[in-house]
Amino acid sequence: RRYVTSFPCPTGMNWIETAHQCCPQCPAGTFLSKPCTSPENGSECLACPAGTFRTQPNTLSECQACYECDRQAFQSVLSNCSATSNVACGCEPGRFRVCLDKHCSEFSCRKCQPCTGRLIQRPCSEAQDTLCDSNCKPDFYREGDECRPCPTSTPDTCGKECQQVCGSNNDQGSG
Amino acid sequence: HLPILQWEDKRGLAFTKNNLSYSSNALVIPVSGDYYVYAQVTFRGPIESGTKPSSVTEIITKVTDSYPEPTQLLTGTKTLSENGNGWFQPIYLGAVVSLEVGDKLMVNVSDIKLVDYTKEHKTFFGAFLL
Amino acid sequence: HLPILQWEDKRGLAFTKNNLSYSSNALVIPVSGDYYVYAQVTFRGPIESGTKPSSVTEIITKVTDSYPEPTQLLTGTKTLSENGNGWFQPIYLGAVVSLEVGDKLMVNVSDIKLVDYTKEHKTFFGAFLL
Amino acid sequence: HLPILQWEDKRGLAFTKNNLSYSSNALVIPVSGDYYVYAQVTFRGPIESGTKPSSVTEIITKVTDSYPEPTQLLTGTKTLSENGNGWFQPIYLGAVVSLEVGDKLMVNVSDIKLVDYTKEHKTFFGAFLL
Repeated sequence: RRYVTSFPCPTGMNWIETAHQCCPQCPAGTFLSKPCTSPENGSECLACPAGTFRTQPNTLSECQACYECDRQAFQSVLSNCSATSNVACGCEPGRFRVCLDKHCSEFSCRKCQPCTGRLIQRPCSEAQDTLCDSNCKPDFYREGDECRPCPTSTPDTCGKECQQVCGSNNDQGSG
Repeated sequence: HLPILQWEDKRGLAFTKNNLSYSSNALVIPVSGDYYVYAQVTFRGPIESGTKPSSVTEIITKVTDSYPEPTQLLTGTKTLSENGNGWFQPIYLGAVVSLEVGDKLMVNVSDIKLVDYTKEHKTFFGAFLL
Repeated sequence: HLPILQWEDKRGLAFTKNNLSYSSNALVIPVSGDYYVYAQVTFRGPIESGTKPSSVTEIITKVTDSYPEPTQLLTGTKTLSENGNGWFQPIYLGAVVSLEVGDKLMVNVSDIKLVDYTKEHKTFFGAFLL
Repeated sequence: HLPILQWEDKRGLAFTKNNLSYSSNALVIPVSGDYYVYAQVTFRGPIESGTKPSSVTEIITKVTDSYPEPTQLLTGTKTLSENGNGWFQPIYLGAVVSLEVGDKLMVNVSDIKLVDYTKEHKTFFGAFLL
């Protein structure tokens, strides 16, 4: 049920209540500064001021304010706001998105994990963290969740795991 | 887009007047002007099926015949830190916005299953012309 | 019923006018009409004696001579997830309600000992005729 | 004093009219009277450099030529219990205050780096004459 007091306008035109007639739409990137005086002559459209945009043809009296990327939260600009498109934000290099809602319209940028001492199964990307190999690289031994580099000499702190991995390396090295 | 809430507009505390009408989930603006628009949504959980959401969001949106995309007017978004058991989280929004005759106002939420619709005084929506 | 808050109606930022008066903890409606009614209560804890509450609630209530029971107009209820040490939780409520001359508006809270009454700009209550 | 927020007063949803003007971070009152004043600030974190704050605060303040110190009109203060990862916390304030011509209204916050300035519908400030 169309809204009762506005009348169907031909495509490309909208009903303007103040002018009480159909007027041509202003193109994307502009807004309606003055309605047409008759459907035949055009509407007066002005470019969206800096910092605002309209992605579609319209007969609105103002443009939408651009969003801003959240520098404090390590977001970066993927594409600047233009007269016809809002800003697009991503994460600074070395960080990935942690979505705070289902649609990821709100997200924070967390540091990628470095995979110290492990092989990288999947590098960090905009959308997800680095995926590290579960095993330690050669010349690294496991201590808890971490992979530690084998000590150059064999200090007394080289525990059982360390000796198992690094001990055999040292024998080969000095053998 | 986020789901749109439905509202009761006649029974109990609810009412509409001065031609401000309610239809298909929206308040319809009868005359152009500046309106104070407000809404509170009480979210609550946990709900059986759902995993605990990390956040809840309420957005008052404007739809107009003269533009194909909705405009977000007011947004309240809150992360949840309550642990497993029952939680409640009200979000109130209110501000003055310039509206044109025929504009439609709606309330969107991040997850409709989390909305406490059980009592009219916990979740409400309205507008008045200045 | 939940405890009713008392208010200062003259000193500091507080005032009443246009015959909207305050007596026995209630705003008294001088003329029938639609009013925007609002209140904020800042809750705070922990307080010595009290164990930590799981939630705090604020309700704006209407009492009228023509009906023996109070009507709950607006409710804000929030679970608390802060751990042991000091916590603050403001709850703001506001909406348009239709009121009759003589109606009384009050603010009820879940626990009066948790209300931060120390500063007038943290806990406040009011109404105006549209 | 707490840091004062700056506002956009022309572009997007923002506007001023009826001689209520905006200059040097303040709304300037054009005529004496009772105003409904409101503001929402969405706080968010963590921000790398900052240690996690224990609370966030928003204060609507009045500055007047006739008195050297600002007056705190409305305050919302909330402790944070969110753990390490991203958090959001909106604080809405609104009430009627009596103002004189020339009075200036501002919004102060506990930490300006925690304010979510990225979307106009998440953080906003306004007033209207009753």
